[in-house]
Amino acid sequence: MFEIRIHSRGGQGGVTAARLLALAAIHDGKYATAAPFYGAERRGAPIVSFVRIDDRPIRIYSQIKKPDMVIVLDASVMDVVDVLQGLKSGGKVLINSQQKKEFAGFTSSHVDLTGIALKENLVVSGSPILNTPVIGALAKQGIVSVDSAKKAIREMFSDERNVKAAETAYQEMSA
Amino acid sequence: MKKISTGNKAVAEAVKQLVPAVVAAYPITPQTEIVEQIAEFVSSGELKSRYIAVESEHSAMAACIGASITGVRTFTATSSHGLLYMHEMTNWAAGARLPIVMANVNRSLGPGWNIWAEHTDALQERDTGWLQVYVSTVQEAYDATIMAFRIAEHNDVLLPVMVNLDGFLLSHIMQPLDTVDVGDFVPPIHLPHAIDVKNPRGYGGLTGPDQQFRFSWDIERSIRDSVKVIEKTQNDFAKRFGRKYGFTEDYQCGDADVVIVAMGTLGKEAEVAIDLLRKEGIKAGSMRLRWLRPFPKLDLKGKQVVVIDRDYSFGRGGILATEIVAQTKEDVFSVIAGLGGQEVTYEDLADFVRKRRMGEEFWFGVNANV
Amino acid sequence: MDTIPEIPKEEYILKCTSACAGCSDSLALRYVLKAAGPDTVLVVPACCTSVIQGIYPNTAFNVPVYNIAFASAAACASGMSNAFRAAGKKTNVIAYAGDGGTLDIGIQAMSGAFERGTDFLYICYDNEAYGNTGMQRSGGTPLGARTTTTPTGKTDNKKDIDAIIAAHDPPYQATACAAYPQDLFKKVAKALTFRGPTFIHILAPCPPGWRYSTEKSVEMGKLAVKSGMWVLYEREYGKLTIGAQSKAAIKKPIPLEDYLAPQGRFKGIDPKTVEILKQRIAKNLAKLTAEEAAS
Amino acid sequence: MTPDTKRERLALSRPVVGAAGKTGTWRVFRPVVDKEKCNECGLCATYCPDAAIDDDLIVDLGFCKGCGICANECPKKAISMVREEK
Repeated sequence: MFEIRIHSRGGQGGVTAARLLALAAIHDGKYATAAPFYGAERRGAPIVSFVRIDDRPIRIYSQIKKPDMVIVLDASVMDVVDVLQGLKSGGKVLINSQQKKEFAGFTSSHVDLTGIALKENLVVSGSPILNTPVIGALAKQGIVSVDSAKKAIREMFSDERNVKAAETAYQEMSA
Repeated sequence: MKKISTGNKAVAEAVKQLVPAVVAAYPITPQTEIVEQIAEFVSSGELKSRYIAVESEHSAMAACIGASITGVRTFTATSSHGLLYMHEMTNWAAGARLPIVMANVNRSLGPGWNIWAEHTDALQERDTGWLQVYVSTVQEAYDATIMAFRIAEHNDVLLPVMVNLDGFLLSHIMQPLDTVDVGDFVPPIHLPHAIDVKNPRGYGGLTGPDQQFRFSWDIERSIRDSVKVIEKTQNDFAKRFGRKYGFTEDYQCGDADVVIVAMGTLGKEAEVAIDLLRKEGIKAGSMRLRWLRPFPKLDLKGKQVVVIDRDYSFGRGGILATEIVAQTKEDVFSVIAGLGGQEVTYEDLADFVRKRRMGEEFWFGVNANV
Repeated sequence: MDTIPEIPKEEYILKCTSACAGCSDSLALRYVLKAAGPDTVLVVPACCTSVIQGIYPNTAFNVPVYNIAFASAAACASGMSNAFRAAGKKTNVIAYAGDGGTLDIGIQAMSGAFERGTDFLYICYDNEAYGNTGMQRSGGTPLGARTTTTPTGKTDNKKDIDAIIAAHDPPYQATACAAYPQDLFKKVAKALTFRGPTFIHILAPCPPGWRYSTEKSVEMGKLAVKSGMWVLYEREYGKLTIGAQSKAAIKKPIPLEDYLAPQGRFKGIDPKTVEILKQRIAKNLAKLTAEEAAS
Repeated sequence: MTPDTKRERLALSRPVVGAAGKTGTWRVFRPVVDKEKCNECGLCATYCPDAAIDDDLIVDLGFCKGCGICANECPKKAISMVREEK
C-alpha cells in the first residue's frame, strides 16, 4: 500500500487533490481511497487529507500515521505543522515552492504550482487552483500514469486549462 | 460502471436509480451531500422525483409519511440531531407501516458540537420498528440502499429501513463504486393500505387497550419475517450483481478463538487487525455486524468475543455488547472506542484483542491500560 | 333567512361522532366536507377531531382521514399533496387542525408548508384552548379567558395567526365561524379552486371549554362576530374583503359584554381587561377597514 | 408469512353509521317539534352539528345528543327541549 498525506490550507483544494489522485489511481486499475480529515474547517486553516493506493481493496479508515509520501500545497503550513511527522525513512516530500528544500533522510522535490496556476489563469475567488497541476507533478513521480491523471482531471473538471496546468507541472517538476 | 464516489454520493446514486416519487429532507452535516446531490439530480431532470425542501427533520419524516401513504416510494436522509428531532415521526412511520427508506450518516450527539462518527444516534432509534443496516464501504452504501427499498416495500415487511454509514469516515471518503443497472431487481411499489378516496378509511384513529398490542405484535412478526426477505434479497443481489452480503461479514472466524464484533468502518478495519494478529499466531477473526434490526443469530459459540461499541447506553454499557451478551449468555470484552470520531486504528483494535479481559468493560483513551 | 339550496345534501360525517353535544367543530366539519366533496383527504393532528372520529375499527368520517402527530399536520399534508400531484391526481388535501396544532406546536411545519407553496388547504378550527386535553391555554386563548392553566385568566393576548399567515402571502386566506355555515361552505369551496397554499381560520365555540350551555354554540359564534371580537373576511391575492356580517358589526357593534357574559371562562374578568379587549377590537377593526379601503 | 389470525397490520377504520355508538343515549333533553309553528325553514337541520335532522326535518333520536341548538336557533320557536324520562 502507498500512503500519501496532503497538507494544505482550507480553500486551496487539498481535498479535491486527494480525490483526483484516487480517481487517477483507480483508472490505473488500482484500489484507492481519498479521505479528507475534517476538522473545524475554515478558509486558511491548515488541513490534511489522505490518499491510499493499493493493489487490493483498502480496509483501513483511520488516519495515515506513517505516510510514504507527503505533499505540501502551501509551504507556509510548514511553520505551524510538522509535515514530516511519521514520514517513512526515505519517503518522498513534494512541495509547492519555487525553491528546492532539502530534508535529511527523505527525497524531496518541488514545483511552483502557484506559478503554473497563475500562468494558466486558474484562479477561483482569488485563490490559485493547485489541485489539478499537482496531479501532473505526481504523474511525473510515477504515482499515477499520465493518461489516468488526464482522464481523472477531465472527469472532474470541464475546463481544459486544468489539463494544461497538469501538463506544465509534469514538465516543470524537479527531478 | 466503474466510478469513484463518496459514501454520500453513492447513496444518492442508488436513490436516483430507484426514483422515489417524493424525497423530503433537511440538510445536516455530514449528510448534506446526499440531499444536495439528490436536489441536483432533480433539478437537472435526471431524477423524476419531487424534492421537498422541508423546514425541519420532523417535517421531513412527516412529509415522507404523508407521501408514502398515497402508495408511492419515498426517501429521506439525516444524521445525529436530525434523526433525534424526527424521533416522534420515525415511530409513526413504522407504526403506520410505511416502507420509507432513510440514510442516516452516523454522527455523535451534542453537546459539544461534535460532527464526527458515532452510532449512538441510530441506536437510539433501535426500538422504533425500523430495520437497520450498517455499511462499511462506499460500494456497500450504494448496494444496501438499493436493497433497502426492496426489503422495506416487500409486502411481508412493510416497515421502514435505515441505512447507516459512518460520518466522514465513510460519508466523505472517495472509494471505487461500481454502479449497476437496477432493472426489475426492485419491483414497483404496491402499498396494500394506500389511501383510496373511493374506499375511504380512517388511519390511526383512536384505539383501545384491547387493540394496540395487536399492531405492535404485527410489527414484531413482520420484523421476524423480514429475515427471510433480507436473505432472499441479498442472495438475489449476489446472483444478479455479483456482490454477496450477509447479516454479518465474517473474516477468519472459522477456527478463531477470539472474534472482534464491530459495526461500520471499524468492523472493516478490524480485518486488518486480524491479519496482524494471525501473523503473531493469535487465532483471531472478525465479525462485522451489518443488520442490527432484525438482530441476527450470531454463531459465536466457544469463542471469546471482543465487542467494539462506537456508542453507549449510559448506566448500562456498550449497546452492541449488551445485545450480544443477551443473545449468547457469554461474557464479552466490551470496548468503548470511537465515540465522537475518536481515532481508532487497526493497531488499536489488535491491541484490544491481545489485552482482552473477558467480562470487563474498557473505555479506550480513558483507562490507563487496555 | 332561508334554506341554502346550493349546499349539497351529502353528508361526509356519518351519524354519529363522539363529539360533545353542541360541538361547533362537528358543525364546521360538516360544511368543510360538503364543500370539498369525496375526492378529499383530511390530515388531522392531535386535536378534538382526532377523537371525534370514533373508535377503531370504526370511523364516522366518510372521507380518508390521515391522523398524524401533533406538530406535523402541514408537513404530512405537504408530502401527501406532492405525492398526489406527482401522480397527476387533483385530490384535495386539507390539513384540519386545532388552534394548538396551528398557533403553537404546528406553526413551524405550517409556515414551512406555506413558504414552499404547497398545494393544500390548511384549516384551523379555533376553540381558543387545548380542548382535547381538558382546556389548557393555547396561543389562541384570548386575554382574560380562564383555562385550566390560566386559572385567573390569561394575561397574554391571542396570537394573530392570520397576520402571520398573511405574511406568507398565500393566494387565498379567510376567516369563518361555525355559526355561519353557508359562509364557511363558500369559503372552503373557493379556497379549493386556488393552486398553492390556502388558509381558513374558523372560530369554533366550545360549550365545555367556554363554559356556556350547549344550545348556545351558534349563538355564541354570532355574538363573537356581532361584537367585533371575531371578524369575517377574505384576502384574495392580497385583496381584503370584509364580510357583510362583520361590516354590520363595524358600523354598530353590540356591547362586548353581551359576548363575554354568557361564558364561564370570562367570569369575574377584570373591567380593565375588558377595556383592553375593547381597545384591541377597535384597533383590529380599524386596521382591517383601512386595509380594505386601501386594497 | 405464517398465518396468524391475531395479526392486525394497522389501525384502519371503516366508515360506519354509529361509529361512536348510539349517542342518543347521552341526551337529557329531547327536541320536540311543534308542526303547527314550524315553517320548514330548515335552519335546525343546517345547524345540527351531528346531522341528526333529515330533509324532512325529522330528528334521528338514535343519535341526537340533545344539545338544543336546533331549538335555540329556530326562528319560529317551534322546537322545545323536553326532559327525557329515564
